[in-house]
Amino acid sequence: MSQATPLAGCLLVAALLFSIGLAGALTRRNAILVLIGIELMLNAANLNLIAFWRYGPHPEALTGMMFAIFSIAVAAAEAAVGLGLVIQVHRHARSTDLDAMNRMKG
Amino acid sequence: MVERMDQVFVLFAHWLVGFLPAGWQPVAAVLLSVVVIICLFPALFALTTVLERKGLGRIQNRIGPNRTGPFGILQPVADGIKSLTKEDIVPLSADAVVHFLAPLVLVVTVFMGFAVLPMGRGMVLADIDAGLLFFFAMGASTELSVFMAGWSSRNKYSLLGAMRAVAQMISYEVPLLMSSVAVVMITGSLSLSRIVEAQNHYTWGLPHWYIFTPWGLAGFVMYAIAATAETNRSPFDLPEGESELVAGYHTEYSGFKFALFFLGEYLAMFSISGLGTTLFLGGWSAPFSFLGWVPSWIWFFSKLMLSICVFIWLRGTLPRLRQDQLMNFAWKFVLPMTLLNLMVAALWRFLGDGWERWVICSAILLLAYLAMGWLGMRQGHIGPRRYRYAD
Amino acid sequence: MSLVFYLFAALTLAGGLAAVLLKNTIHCALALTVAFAGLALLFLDLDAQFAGFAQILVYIGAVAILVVFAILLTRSSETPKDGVYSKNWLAGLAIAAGVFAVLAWAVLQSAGGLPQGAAATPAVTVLQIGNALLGRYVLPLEIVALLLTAAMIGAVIVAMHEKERAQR
Amino acid sequence: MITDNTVGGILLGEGILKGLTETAKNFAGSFVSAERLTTVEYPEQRVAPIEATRVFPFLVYDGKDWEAGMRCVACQICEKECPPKCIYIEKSKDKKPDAVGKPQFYPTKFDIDISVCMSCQICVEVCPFEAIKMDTEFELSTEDRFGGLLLGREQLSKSNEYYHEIHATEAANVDASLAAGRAKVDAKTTAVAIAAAVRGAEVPPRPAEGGD
Repeated sequence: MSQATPLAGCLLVAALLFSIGLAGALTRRNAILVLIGIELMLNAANLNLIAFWRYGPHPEALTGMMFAIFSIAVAAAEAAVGLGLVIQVHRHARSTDLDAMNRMKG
Repeated sequence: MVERMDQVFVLFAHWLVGFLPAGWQPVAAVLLSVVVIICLFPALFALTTVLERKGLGRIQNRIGPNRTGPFGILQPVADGIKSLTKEDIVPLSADAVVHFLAPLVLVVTVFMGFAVLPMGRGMVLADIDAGLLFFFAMGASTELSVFMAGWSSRNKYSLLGAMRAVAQMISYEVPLLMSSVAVVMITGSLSLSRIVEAQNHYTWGLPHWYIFTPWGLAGFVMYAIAATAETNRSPFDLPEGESELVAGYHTEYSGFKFALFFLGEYLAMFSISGLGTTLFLGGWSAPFSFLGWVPSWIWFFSKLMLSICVFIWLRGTLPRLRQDQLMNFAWKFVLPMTLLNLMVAALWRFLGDGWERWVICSAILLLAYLAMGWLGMRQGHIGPRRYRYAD
Repeated sequence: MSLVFYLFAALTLAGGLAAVLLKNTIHCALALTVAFAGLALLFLDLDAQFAGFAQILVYIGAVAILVVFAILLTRSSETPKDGVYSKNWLAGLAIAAGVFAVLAWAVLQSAGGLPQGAAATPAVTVLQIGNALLGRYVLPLEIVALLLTAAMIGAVIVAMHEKERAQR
Repeated sequence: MITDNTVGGILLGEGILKGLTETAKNFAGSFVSAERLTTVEYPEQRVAPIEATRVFPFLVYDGKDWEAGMRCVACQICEKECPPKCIYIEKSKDKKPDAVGKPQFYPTKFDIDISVCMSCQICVEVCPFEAIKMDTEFELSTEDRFGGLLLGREQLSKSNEYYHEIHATEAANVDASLAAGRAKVDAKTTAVAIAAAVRGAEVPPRPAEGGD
């Protein structure tokens, strides 16, 4: 890793964080923890955006940072709606255990 | 001579840091000011506890602490020793790690909020370009520590208190931000020292503080309401409502951890009123042009202590609001007024100099104030409570 | 590769791992906040000041509290009796490892082509961001504003407590 | 509709301002006028207790010797009436003459547990012999939690003069009614004596009841 540039370092951290989020989303039983996994994946993407903006050719164009700011806003909105859904599902199906939710009946 | 008095601390810091090798000097300078802040504001906190108890006492026709030391000056020392020597009980079922971390997170985040406050000409620890955003980011993370405290003590009262506190802090954070956005729009920068410089001009001896403009006054009133609610003080101290919630989220804390929560609450009060003075009361600028010779940091701290006295005064006067009144007030009165205040500030900026912008802006705000009052009173949300005897 | 970067990266990854592996759901949420804080520090380390503070304000200030409220509302702070991981957790883990392998391979392969050398630290002022937001990116700004309002109203309606349906 | 201040009602925060000015007046006034600072520094300065203050009961005795002059005749009405049951009386076997000279029982043991007593003054109201009154002494703190708070006969007895000191008017009325009672009794005894004397003319007189 001696010749690894700071950008590659950031990308590796982002990739690792992304896969941790993915592992969380896939393996956990509780719906909220799946949402936590998704949040981690989104954050990993933000890290990539900022890393490429910082070490990219034209940092003054601010594209990367703008994209990251918009993605933070969108992720917050997504988290709100996702958790609203989870609460509604819990109220209806009495549990947030994903394995138990295999029936489509209303 | 005047210039030296004003910059006495800055020069002293440079002189002190001068002893170190060049490489270490910037780090030492920052560390020095961090140490100053960490010593100064807890000392101010100690002074405020005496001020508060004596002030509340005098308001309620009693004398307040005067046994420990002359006029009760050593009371905070007594309180400090008491809270240090008191046994620190952690409930068995409590979640020890989170229970231990909660006060730390609170005090750390509140202390970090002080980094951007300009306490005098050139006396700001970190002159960050997005200083206001940093301050609100730190303010936003105190809610988490409140929740950690409430949840980890595994006690119904503290969880209830924590829920109320978090709900209140979140719903009053929006108007807090909105009212400060108006100031940012007029100054055109998020950095607090730029905001203070923008207010540091005088016409006919009167300063250009934002509180003297119509949108500034309305913004300051909304800011004060939101700040009182954000720090769970006076009419909004529902989370620690002694009568029903024992002590809210810090019920299960005793000894030094309770003192940390106490310190955290007061520091939040200092930092919120410090920001209030920076945004609306012209930070360290002198109230009149001929008073310019007084050192700038004296103005900042006198305004700070003035707003602390107003906090105490409010606490001595107003009864506690019910939870639904509190929420109702936030979302139905304070937020619409701040949004309107934002538009009025925009209008103020683009109407250009001249008396007409004063008239138009104050007319709009007055109209909104009366309309909100009339609307509120008619539906009976806000006005005096009307009783109807069962016929 | 400065020590500070390693420190922040370690903090973020530790927070992320804890958020995924811990048994107690509230501890997961708190570990998530540590991950968010680590990421904010990484952003600041990459001189993206505005994004770092926005990350703290939005994520630690709001999303973390939202997650914690959701955990309390769905009473999932008590650990479930039949295990915390879903039945086919091994498959999930394998997929995640595969994804990481592919990503890591891609990054290391292209390590040569990336722009080398520490680019000059771009002095980004909030003024520039403001101008960019209202200049080139005014359309995305309005769309995100619309999206946030829709999400807010939608979340409220979805999570609203219907009185009549519950009684049936 | 709103009855009183219809026009003034729509100014939001008007009530708050009125409240704030009131507390400000109180705050400023407390440094200046005495009536705005009603508290005194307790151990050094004391406020004279109000006439009708009552803390815990005490037994009244006439004359000098508390045991002989004790008015209580151990009728145990107060013990029965006391709501928290904090009075304990043991009746004497023999009798002793009371103030009027009539032989009466007296309590050999009269304990009041002042940690239980709630100062309701029912014992004073039900006592037919004006023997128990309410004291104004409140500095009763002791180290001993149980024995120290159980006052015996001797600690409870206080002279009638002390009673006059603390409750002047009430003591005066009590003395007046006692004197009247005694006068009535004397009148009755003299009437009986005269009747006895008249009947005595036919039959030898019975021995006179015990005098003073």
